[in-house]
Amino acid sequence: MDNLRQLIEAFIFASDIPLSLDRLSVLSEQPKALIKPIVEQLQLQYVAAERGFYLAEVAGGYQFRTVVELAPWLRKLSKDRASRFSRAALETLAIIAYRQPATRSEIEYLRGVDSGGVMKTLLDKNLLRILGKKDMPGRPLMYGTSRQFLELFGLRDLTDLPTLKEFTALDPALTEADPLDPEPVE
Amino acid sequence: MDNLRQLIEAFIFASDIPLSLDRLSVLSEQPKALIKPIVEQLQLQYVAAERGFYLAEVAGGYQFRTVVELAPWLRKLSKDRASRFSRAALETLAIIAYRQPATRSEIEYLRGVDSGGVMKTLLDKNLLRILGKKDMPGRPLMYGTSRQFLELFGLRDLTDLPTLKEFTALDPALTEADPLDPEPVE
Amino acid sequence: MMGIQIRLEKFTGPLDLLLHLIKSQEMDIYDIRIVEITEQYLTIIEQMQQLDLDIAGEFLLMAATLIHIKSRMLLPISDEIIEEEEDPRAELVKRLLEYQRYKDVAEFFQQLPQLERDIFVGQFQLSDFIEGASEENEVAIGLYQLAAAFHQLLKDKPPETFHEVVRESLSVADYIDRITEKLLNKNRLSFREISPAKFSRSELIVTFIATLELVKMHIINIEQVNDFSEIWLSLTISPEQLSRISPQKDLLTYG
Repeated sequence: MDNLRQLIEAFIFASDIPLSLDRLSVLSEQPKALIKPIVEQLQLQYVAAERGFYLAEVAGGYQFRTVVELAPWLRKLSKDRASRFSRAALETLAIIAYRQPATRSEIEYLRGVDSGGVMKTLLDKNLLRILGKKDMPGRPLMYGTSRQFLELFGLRDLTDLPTLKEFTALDPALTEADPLDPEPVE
Repeated sequence: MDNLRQLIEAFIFASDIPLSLDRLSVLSEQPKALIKPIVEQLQLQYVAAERGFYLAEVAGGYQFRTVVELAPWLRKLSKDRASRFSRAALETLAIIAYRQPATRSEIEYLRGVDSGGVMKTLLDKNLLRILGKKDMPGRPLMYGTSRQFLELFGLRDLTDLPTLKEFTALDPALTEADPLDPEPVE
Repeated sequence: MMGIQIRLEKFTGPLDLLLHLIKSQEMDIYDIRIVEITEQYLTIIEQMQQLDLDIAGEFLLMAATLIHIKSRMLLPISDEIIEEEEDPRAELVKRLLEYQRYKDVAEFFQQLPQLERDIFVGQFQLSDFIEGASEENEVAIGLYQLAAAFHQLLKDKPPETFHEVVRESLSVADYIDRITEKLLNKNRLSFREISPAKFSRSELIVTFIATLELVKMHIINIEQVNDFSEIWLSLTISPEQLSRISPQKDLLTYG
């Protein structure tokens, strides 16, 4: 049992992406029912021992991550401080995160500007993915967010995001994402 | 003191190279004399607690590494990742997806390197299938993508593949560089 | 002038600028003073004479929208159509509200702890420590990566006459002769050297096939240090052996 704990820990540590319970079960050749309590116990242990990193649940899996309080110190390690996102990029991510699947023209209608360049950057960074083609004239590509998007912001899944409602201080009537009637003004 | 322990631990964890005592001293803005016992204590702790990884002293620095005995298990991590491909496999799959039916020499012409090994791997993974022999001298085999390929990428059929036109539309700078607009072949 | 000093780069688009104006003038977003806001908007646009054209186009489009709304607001409202007649500002208000919402989400994202900015994962590389785990750099792939890979390949070498790869007029055997002849004089040649830029695509292909045949016949070695780097050809046999081997060429299936 203790050996399994050690193995699970090593798998999570050595993987470059978060590992799900399913994946851990396959890798360790043990039933999920056995693995789940071990993972939960590990999570508690790291927090309780105030280690420099903790076992985070992110993007449908588990991954060791440094504790957020140390951010100002750890930033000294990273060479390129330019890994910040432009407002245009964050706006585009915001729209796609909440409206996925979203087409480029929907995004551009909402933002009021051409977004091809920003979208390409986000696609290159694997934060977006193509979900297929929309069943409408012209069959435009549909975009959604990726696993890396969840990893970037430390989200377990998309339901971890606050609802749009929580952002609508201006108009309580606008609770849900409205369907977009007009096709973009071009 | 405990916070410094946490910080040292996080630095070592998040660094891509082993960190020396000197470096840790600079990063944490604390004297080496204070850091050394902490590092030594960490080393003991990880071993004593039989964790999945330990604090190794290597190349004049410190680095977390998985415990040696688990190597046979950990090797499994790098296998069977359906959605992860080498660059070579991705390129080969891309050419075949868009150019099918494609012969090996066509693929190698576009890639500029021998692709036999990669093609074999893709065939083994059932992502490719042989479509027949081409009516030309030598009667080379023609390759296409399989049903599993469609499933892997969530495509209903090959017309769901993004056309190059849609693709280049994301990046206006690229459009002129590419006079081709090959629609995917069915 | 109204003393508004605004740099357009600060704004991600016309909606962003408009929202800023509405807020700075303390207007009610549901009751925008359209004449005033249009005037201010146009003043700012005029100040930007040297804008990036693409961006300018979008800002100008919004200017046109504002002017249009303004003119509709000034028209006398006829009694018959008053029922269907919407407030000319309605569509704009809806877009502004909608945009405001995503602007807030963007700000929320900005505040969230971000990977590699605030939070870091371990940098352990399995393949560095465990034999047998080493693999080529793998890429996570999806449809975009697939299309991008194909696009990149085409960009590197656009293949027009792809399907008629080997023309009858070009004999692989001839090219094998040419390559070996060149290699007799120089021990090591790059693929680039045996396929000059003036070569047509078909010639390139035949040269390439000839090279592969030579490898198959164990006459030459090819090596390449990295993907996409130079391919080097070198003779593996002596010139004397070469003359004895040449009849093998007849076995080639190519013309």
